[in-house]
Order: sequence, then structure tokens, then C-alpha cells
Amino acid sequence: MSTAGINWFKYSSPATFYPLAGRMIPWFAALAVVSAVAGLYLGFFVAPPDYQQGDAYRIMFIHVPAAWMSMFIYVVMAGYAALGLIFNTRLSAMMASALAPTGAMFTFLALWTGALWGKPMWGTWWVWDARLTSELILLFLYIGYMSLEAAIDDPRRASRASGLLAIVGVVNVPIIYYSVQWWNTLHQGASISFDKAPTMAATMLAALLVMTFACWMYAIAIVLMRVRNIILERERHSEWVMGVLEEEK
Amino acid sequence: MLEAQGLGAVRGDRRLFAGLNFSLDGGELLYVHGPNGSGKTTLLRMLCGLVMPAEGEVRWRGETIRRLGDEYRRELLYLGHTVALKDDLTGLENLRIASALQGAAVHEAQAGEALAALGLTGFEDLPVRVLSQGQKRRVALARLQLSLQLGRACLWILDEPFTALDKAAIGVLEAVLAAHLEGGGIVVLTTHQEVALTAGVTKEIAMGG
Amino acid sequence: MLEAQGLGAVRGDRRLFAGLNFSLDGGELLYVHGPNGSGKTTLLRMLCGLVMPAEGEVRWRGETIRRLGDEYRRELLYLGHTVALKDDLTGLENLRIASALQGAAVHEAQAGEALAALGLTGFEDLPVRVLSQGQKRRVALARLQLSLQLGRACLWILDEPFTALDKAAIGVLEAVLAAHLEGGGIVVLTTHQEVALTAGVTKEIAMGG
Amino acid sequence: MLAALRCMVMRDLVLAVRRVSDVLTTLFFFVIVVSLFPLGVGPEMEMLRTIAPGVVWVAAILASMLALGRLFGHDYGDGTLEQMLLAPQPLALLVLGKVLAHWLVTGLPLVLMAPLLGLQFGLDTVALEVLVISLLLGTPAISLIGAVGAALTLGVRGGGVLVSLLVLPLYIPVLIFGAGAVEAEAAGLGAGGHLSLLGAIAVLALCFAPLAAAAALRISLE
Amino acid sequence: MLAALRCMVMRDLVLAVRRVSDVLTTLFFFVIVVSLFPLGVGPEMEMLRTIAPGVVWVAAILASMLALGRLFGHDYGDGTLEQMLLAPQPLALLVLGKVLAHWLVTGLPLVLMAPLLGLQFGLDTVALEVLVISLLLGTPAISLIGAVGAALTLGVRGGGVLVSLLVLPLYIPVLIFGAGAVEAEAAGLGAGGHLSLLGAIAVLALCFAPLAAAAALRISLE
Ligand code: HEM
Ligand SMILES: Nc1ncnc2c1ncn2[C@@H]1O[C@H](COP(=O)(O)OP(=O)(O)OP(=O)(O)O)[C@@H](O)[C@H]1O
Ligand SMILES: Nc1ncnc2c1ncn2[C@@H]1O[C@H](COP(=O)(O)OP(=O)(O)OP(=O)(O)O)[C@@H](O)[C@H]1O
Ligand SMILES: [Mg+2]
Ligand SMILES: [Mg+2]
Repeated sequence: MSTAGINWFKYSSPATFYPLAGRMIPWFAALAVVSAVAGLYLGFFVAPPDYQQGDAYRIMFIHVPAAWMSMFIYVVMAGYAALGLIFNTRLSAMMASALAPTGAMFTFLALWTGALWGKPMWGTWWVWDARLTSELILLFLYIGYMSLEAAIDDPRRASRASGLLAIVGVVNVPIIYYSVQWWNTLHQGASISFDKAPTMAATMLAALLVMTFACWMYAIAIVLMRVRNIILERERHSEWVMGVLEEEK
Repeated sequence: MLEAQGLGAVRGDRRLFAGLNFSLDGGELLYVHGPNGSGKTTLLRMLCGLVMPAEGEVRWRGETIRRLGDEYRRELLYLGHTVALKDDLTGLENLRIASALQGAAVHEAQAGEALAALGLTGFEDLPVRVLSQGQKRRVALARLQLSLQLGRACLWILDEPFTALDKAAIGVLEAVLAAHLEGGGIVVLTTHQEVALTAGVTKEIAMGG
Repeated sequence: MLEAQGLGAVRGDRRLFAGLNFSLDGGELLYVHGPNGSGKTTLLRMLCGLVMPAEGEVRWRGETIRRLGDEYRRELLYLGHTVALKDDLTGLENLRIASALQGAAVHEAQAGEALAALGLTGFEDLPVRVLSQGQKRRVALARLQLSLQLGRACLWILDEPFTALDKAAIGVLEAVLAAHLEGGGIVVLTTHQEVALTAGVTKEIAMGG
Repeated sequence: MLAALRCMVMRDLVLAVRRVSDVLTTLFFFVIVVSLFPLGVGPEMEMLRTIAPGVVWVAAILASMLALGRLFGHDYGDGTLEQMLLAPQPLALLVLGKVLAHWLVTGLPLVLMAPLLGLQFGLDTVALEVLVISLLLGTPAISLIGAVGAALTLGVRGGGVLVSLLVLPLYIPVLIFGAGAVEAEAAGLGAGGHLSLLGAIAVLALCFAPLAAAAALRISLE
Repeated sequence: MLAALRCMVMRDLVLAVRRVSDVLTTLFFFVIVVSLFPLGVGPEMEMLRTIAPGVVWVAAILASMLALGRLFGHDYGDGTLEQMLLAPQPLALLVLGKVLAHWLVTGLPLVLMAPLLGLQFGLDTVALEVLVISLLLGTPAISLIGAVGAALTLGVRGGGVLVSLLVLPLYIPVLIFGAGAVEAEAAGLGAGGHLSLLGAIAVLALCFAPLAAAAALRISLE
């Protein structure tokens, strides 16, 4: 195995990861704040009003990143869960459970902003179309993951059981993503793709990308914070945690 | 044949045991004792591979049981706190199914013999549901008798097998254990009752404070 | 005070017992013994009013228990084969609720004392689910200790109370029983283990065989 | 007596809090069942609006029926129910306490959630109001009636499904008046009549169901 | 190996025969849920015909989901599941045997019953045919996927309801393609595409669900 392998295993130990995460959090948090401010400014003040939708479309700058994040975080979570199950690394399991609440939050945000947007656009808060429904199901999957984890007391068993569930649930993600193509629906199809020229104004696109970046940074920062707490809780009997707690007193 | 190396168990905030070592050869009985809650059941389940050790490992014929998998389980017979019987099936059916899943299908006659040896003549065809506590345990223990008849499983792990048995049944069980040890089998058991476990070499582990 | 008149039980095709008579006064212990499946549990449940007798009747202070209803149950404490604890509640909570339903609310301190008497100091606040087999039984038995402290229930009916207990716990239970008998209580119990039941008058019923 | 009732209610609420997931899952089951329908029948808004009260009511009945298994099931399994029978308190009172706690934990959340779901089906404010009132009267009746079925099927293997069979027919009047109230309102007929019938059912159930359930428990535990 | 599979299937079938009420109750639950709808929704035939495939499918999913509790529940409770884990047979194989028996006992009767119910909703012969085929492909998938959820929630209090939360999201594609097949047929689009997707789901579930369920069992019994 190469040196990279050794490093990897070194940082997969909670004891080394804990201080590293502590040092990284401020950077990500700062990046998140800066890019969120920039993105919102671009989106709400610089980007031109849409010729059809007027200003209502601006909700997109929250809706679309949130919807992307909701799916992406699920995949990442399942990936960590798989690592945890296969290599029995404690840290990956902790990462997976730290990701879930953030993913659920973004899913909820996508649903909420989508509903707000639907009122002016489609004249109703909600339609039962494939994409909306599958996004709702994604929320259920997150909630199922979290309830299963909460329902089992032994943390090791809990993270293994919920990890397995996360992996099984991955099948839903492609369904959400392709739902627009498989069923003809009210909801917008993909407007950004790599093989076609962008169909929207450059400032809109820029605002969207900056907002997405902000969501990323926010997610990383908050997940690192959460994982630090989980590490402390699960490893509270190990010597290094005792040491950390002593220091912080 | 059965070896424990540096076994340790943690439950909740409590470290039940750590650094437990022993090894057992054919014909040996390991008597695990200790007060309530000292970790006997946990240790036994660990030896079966049902609980992952927090540290250390269990070896069978020199190989870790995690790697052996089915090979190990073929030679293992575990009876826990619960009787592991289907209430709706008769004693006979229960015994035959348990045996078939263990990889050794038996005839009705053989199963009937094993039940008779445990004093259940006349009760073979009742659904287990209506049997008394002690009779249920006897049906469960008939698996030992059957395994003895077939000469199959070689490692018996028994968690408080004497519970709820009357004196006659205790006598039968003692005889079965002795016969198994004589045939070169291994037994690991816990019990709070005082019973005569004299045949073969008896090792002891005292758990807990 | 407790009288059985011509009690009989039939289960399926089997007549377990018939024409059973006895009477118990304060300070007396009735030791019901017999082989597995002889009908001990059935008899005990009949004395509680959980099983209707096929023939005969059970009387308490001269009145049939069917007529007495709640009055009888207020003086009765039954512990069966199962531990009757909520897995999700702690030992302390289980004890307090059981007591409140019995009509005698107790303080946390009192319940804690009872648990401590059974050697469960340090385990009061764990959910019962994680306790070992013997620890669960100890929590159940703490109800006896508590009833002793309160001087409430006067008739204890115990089905194999010594199961799964280690020696220390058996000692405690014996002492609790003795104290109850000394205070004029009545105990009906079954057990397959040999334990010292010397205090008070001991009557015996041999079932089956 | 009231102390025993309170003790019972508190006990079951504490147990529910220990297992918050229990509470949430009934609720989510309700939400999921309601959400399944549009997937099965297709997304036309007009049709969805018409079937909405029926769907919400059927989902509420199914969700509370599923939760019935837990009403006595655990207590039976661990032997505490036997102890309740031996307690010197009127058994019907203890049953009432258990049902009350059960409703607070499973029925009430459904009532609170229903308007949100109704909104998704495009119901208007008045219809939503009637829906909530009808559920508020109907769900206690459902819990009470269900308790009798749950008590009768205790210890019967497959009881979980048998209980549905026993109680569903009894739920039919509740369903008809409940869903009917919303439809009547929508049709401009006024929901008053339906609602008062629903109330009558609830009161009747409150008077008799605990007694019947207590009797059923004594039979089941023989 | 096949002997172990056969032994498992036979065992569960014998147990089901001993408890015929179990088998019947799943079926009756299905019938009752389907029959509740017209009560909740009102009697217009045209609308009933439109919603029929959706209703039948939702009812089938709910009924098989309810039966999931019995898949491993009893074996877990009485300790025989632990013995299965200790058996020298691939656990996934034993799981497959259990699921197969479970489907024969709970899924197949639904499939056979469905045309009768469809008839009551006024579906024509072609639609009925598609309905039966879609259920024949869909119900095994439902049992297989459900096994994973049932295994994960073993020993978790409130598992009975939690399992619905876990598996329902995974059932949605089955529901969409299943009910969609009948609707597509009715709309003259042909059910072929939907049915082959449904078949693909079933095959995938057959390959992976037993493995996942076996892994889940090992985790749950730790
Ligand atoms: C509750 C309602 C809604 C939900 C659950 C929802 C869900 C989603 C999801 C999951 C995505 C990401 C899919 C992808 O990247 O391909 C998305 C993207 C998007 N949504 Fe929504 N949406 C809702 C309402 C709306 C409404 C009302 C509109 C505007 C008419 C809208 C416009 C968009 C757009 C433009 C995208 C970006 C598509 C792309 O660029 O790929 N959404 N939505
Ligand atoms: N989550 C937990 N937190 C604290 N302690 C726990 C937890 N889970 C289990 N335990 C403890 O672990 C021990 C389990 O012991 P085990 O069942 O192996 O005991 P045992 O020796 O078999 O006892 P018995 O003789 O009573 O059967 C108990 O003391 C129990 O209290
Ligand atoms: N339906 C039935 N048909 C035949 N026999 C039955 C039936 N129901 C119960 N029995 C018998 O009734 C007896 C019940 O005995 P009970 O449980 O009272 O025994 P016990 O003395 O408590 O035994 P143990 O010491 O094993 O606890 C058993 O022998 C059982 O086989
Ligand atoms: Mg033990
Ligand atoms: Mg007995």
C-alpha cells in the first residue's frame, strides 16, 4: 500500500480527525458566509428579472441548490455508510449519521421553496407529479434513516443498521433525477447540462453556482461540527477524549 | 481446539471483562460462573460469533471463527436463555426442523427417541405452546441428546441449561454431558445451581468482581 | 386465611390434579413441588384467580375470591414465570409503577432502597432491557422487598422465584421470605432448586407422579 | 381511583417519550399512505380534490389501526398486563387510561397533520375545518373501539391482522359519517348532522368500550 | 443447500397452516381496504373505475406490509432466528426460503383475489388481465424488499410501524409502475413498458434483497 493509504487510515481515526476537523471548521464557515452573501446579492439585485416570471423566479437561487444538495448529500451519506460497513471504520459511520440531518434540512428546504414557487407559477402549492413526489420520498428516506438510528440504543448496532438502510435507499436517487424524463410532468427539466449551451442569463447562472458553492461550504462546516460532537459522545470513555475534555475545562 | 485470546466486552458504559484467555481441548468442560450481570451470557454469545468482541478474538482449530463461518457453525450447538422452539409446532417437529437446519436431517424415530430420553414420552405430539416451562426446556435439550446420537456437533455452548428442570431431568442432562465429554466433545456452560459436573476435565472461569 | 376446597384442573385431555384441599394461616408457607408439567404453575394461577378452577373453589378469609375481586387482589402479590417489567423503563420506574398500580404509591427513595436491598445499586437507572437475566429477576423481586417495607400485601404467590439468581440473591430472597412470614404473611411458592425455607410453618404439596 | 388512571396515562406517555420513534412513525405512516394515492391514481387535481376526504379518513383509520398492536401488545408480552389484571383497581379504568394515552400519542398528531395534507389535495379552508373537527371526534372513537378488538386478539398469533378484521367493520360508520361530513359541507348541505352523529358514536364508545375491553382482557389472559 | 431451502419453506408453510387465520386475515384486510374506498369516496361508477387500479395496488401494498411483522417477528421472539444464524447454511438462502413461503401465504392470495375486486369497480377484461400480471410481478418484489425492512427493525420497539416508514419509500416505484401499467393499458398506450420495468425490479430484488436482509439480521441480533 502506498503512503496515501497510510495517511487515509491515520485520518480515519477519530482521535486524529477530531482536532483536524476543529481546525477546518472556521475556514469552511467563513467561505460559506462570504459566498452566500455574494450569491444572494448577485441573485436578488444583479440578475435581471425573468421575462415570463418577473421576480418570482429568484426563489430559484435557493431552491435549485437545495434540491441538488439534497440528492448529493444522500449519495455521500450512503457512500460513507458503505465504507463503515465494509471496513468497519468508526469515523465513516459517524460521518454518515452527521450528514443525515443536513440532507433532510436541504430536502425540506427544496420542498418548501418549491411549494412557495409553485403558487405563483402553477397556481397551487403542490401537484402530485413524479419529481415532487420523489423528492418527498427522499425526505421520508432521510427521516427513516434517522428514526432507525434513534430507535436502536447500542450506537454501533444503530449505525450499522441505518447504514445498510442508507445503501438500500440509494436506488431512489436516480429515480428522482430521471423522473422528469421518464414521466412528462409540470416540473422543469434540467436547465444546466454539460453538453448543451446554457439557456439562462450569465448572471443568473453565476448566482446559481455561487449559491451552490455556499451551500456546499455550509454543509461541510455544519457536518464537521456535528461529527465532532458525535465523536465526543461515542468515544467518551477513551483516554484521548478525557484529555480533550480536561483541556477544554 | 477452542481458544479465546484477549477477549474483551464493553456494554454501555460498563467494561464487563477484558483480556480473557483460555483454550479448550476435546473432552474438556469450561464452567463459567459469576454473579448476575457479570457477563457470562455475553461471553457465551461471543464464543458463538453472535456478538462481535470489542477486542481480542475467538479461534477454532487455530482459525478465527469470523473467517470460518459456516464451517465453525456446523460443529457448534448453542442453547441460550430462550428455548428457541416454535410454539405452534409439536416437540417432534421442532426437533426435526432444528436438526435439518443444522445440516443433519433425522427420521421421526430418531427424534422420538431423543425426546423419550428426556422423559417426554406422551408429549411428543402436543404443540409446544401447551407444555409447562420445564417441559419446553426439555424439548430444547433433546437437541443435545440427538446430536449425541448422531455424533455431530462437537462444541456445545449452554447458557443455564439446568433452569426450570426437575431433579430427574437434571440427572438426564448430567449424563448426556458426561457422554459428550467422554466422546471427545467440548462443553462451555454457565449455571447458578449446584450440579455434579465431574466427568472429563473441568476448567473454570470466574467472572466479575 | 387462604383455603382451597376440592380444586381440580383439566388441561386438554389431561387431568392435572383433582380434589386438592389445603388451608393456610398467617405465618405459613406452602411449598408446592413436583416434576415438570405436574401442574404447579396451573395451581398457582388458579389461586390468583387467573385460571378458573374446573372444580372446587379458592377462598380468602372465608369468602370465594371470585366474589371478593379487588379486595382480594389488594392483598395479593403474584410473580410468575415472566418478569413483568417494561423493557424501556428503568428498574426504579418499573418498581414505582407496579407499586402505584397495586394501590400504594411510593417515593423514589423507598423504591431505590428496595432495589439496593437486592444488590442493584448502580443499575437503578438503566433501562431493564440491558440488564442480565438475573438482574431482571432481581428487579421483579424487589417488589417483595418493597411490599415488606410497606407492610401491604399479605399473600405472596411465587412461581420459581429462585430461577436465574446467583447465591447472593438467593440469600437475600430467603431472608425476605422469612421476614414476611414472621410478620404474619403467607407465601405459596414452587421451586426445583434446593433452598433453605425454615422460618415459619412449612406445608408441602407434592403434585403429580 | 383517579390516581391509578393518572399513573397509567403517565406511564404510557413516558414510555412513548422513550420511544419517540413510535409516535412519529404512526404519523409518517399516515402521511405516506395519503401520499401514495396520487401516485396510484394519477395527478388530476379535480379528481384528487373529490376523493381527498375519503383518502385522508381511510389513511387515518389505517394508521390508528396499525398502532393498535402496541396498545396492549407489549404489556402482554412482558407480563405487566397480567399484573394489571391483578391490581386492585377497576380494570376498565386502567384500560381507559391506556386508551387515552394511546390517543394522545397516535390520534391527536393525525388530527393536527390532516389540514396540511388536505391543503396538498387542494381542499379549501371550510372543508379543512370540517375535516379537522370530524377527525377530532372520530379518532377517539377509533381508539376506543380498537381497544376492544386489540384486547380480544391478544396472544392470538397473527393477532395484528386479525384485529383489523374485527375492528374494521366497526369503523365503517365512523368512516361514513367522518368522510361524509366533509363531502356534505362541500356539497353545500352543511356538516352538522354528520358531525353530531359522529359525536354520539364517540360518547357511546367512551361509555362502553373500556368495559368491553376489560372483559375481553380477562378472557384473553385466562 | 437446497435441502435447507426446502426445509425452511416447508416449515413456514406448516406453521401457516397451523394458523390459517393468519393467511385469511391478510386477504380480508386487502378486501376490506378496497371496499372502504367506495364508502369514503362516494359511489360514482366513472370515478371509481378511474381510481380502481390505484386503490387495488395501494391496498395490496398495505396488506403485504402489514404481514411483514410476521416474517421474522415470531422467530426473533422465540429465539429460533438466533439458531438460524448459527446454522451452517448461507443465511441468505434461509431468508429466501422464508420470503418465498411468506409470499405464497400472503402475496399469492392477493393476486388471485384482485380480479374479483377489480370487477366490482367495473374494470374490463383486458384491464383485469394487466392488473393480475402486474401484481404477479410486483408482490414478490414487495415481499423481498419488505424483508430488508423487517430485518432491520427487529427487536426495535415500535418496529411494526417503523418498518412501514422504511419500506414504503422503496415500494413507490413498484406502485407507480404497477398501477401505471393498468392505467396505460386503459389509455391505449400498452402496458408492456411498465410491466418490463416491474419485472426488472423483481429480478433485482430477488438478487440483492436476500443478501441485504441476511446482513440486516446479523446486525439486528448482535
Ligand atoms: C414542492 C415543489 C418542488 C419540488 C419538490 C422540486 C424539486 C426539485 C428537485 C429535486 C430539483 C433538482 C433536480 C435536478 O437537478 O434535475 C429541482 C430543480 C429545479 N426546480 Fe424544482 N421543485 C419544486 C417546485 C418547482 C417549481 C414550482 C419550479 C418553477 C416553476 C421549479 C423549478 C426548478 C428548476 C428550474 C430546477 C433546476 C433544474 C435544473 O437546472 O436541473 N421547481 N426541483
Ligand atoms: N447499555 C448498557 N449500559 C450499561 N450496562 C449494560 C448495558 N448493556 C448491558 N449492560 C450490562 O451488561 C451485563 C450483561 O451481562 P450478561 O447478560 O452477560 O450477564 P450474565 O453474567 O449472563 O448474568 P445472569 O447470571 O444474570 O444471566 C449486565 O450487567 C448489564 O447490566
Ligand atoms: N391442551 C393441552 N393438552 C394436553 N396437555 C396440556 C394442555 N395444556 C396444558 N397441558 C399440560 O398441562 C401441564 C401444565 O403444567 P404446568 O405449567 O402447571 O406445570 P408445572 O408444574 O408448572 O411445570 P414446570 O415445573 O415445568 O414449570 C403440562 O403437563 C402440559 O403438558
Ligand atoms: Mg445470563
Ligand atoms: Mg411452571
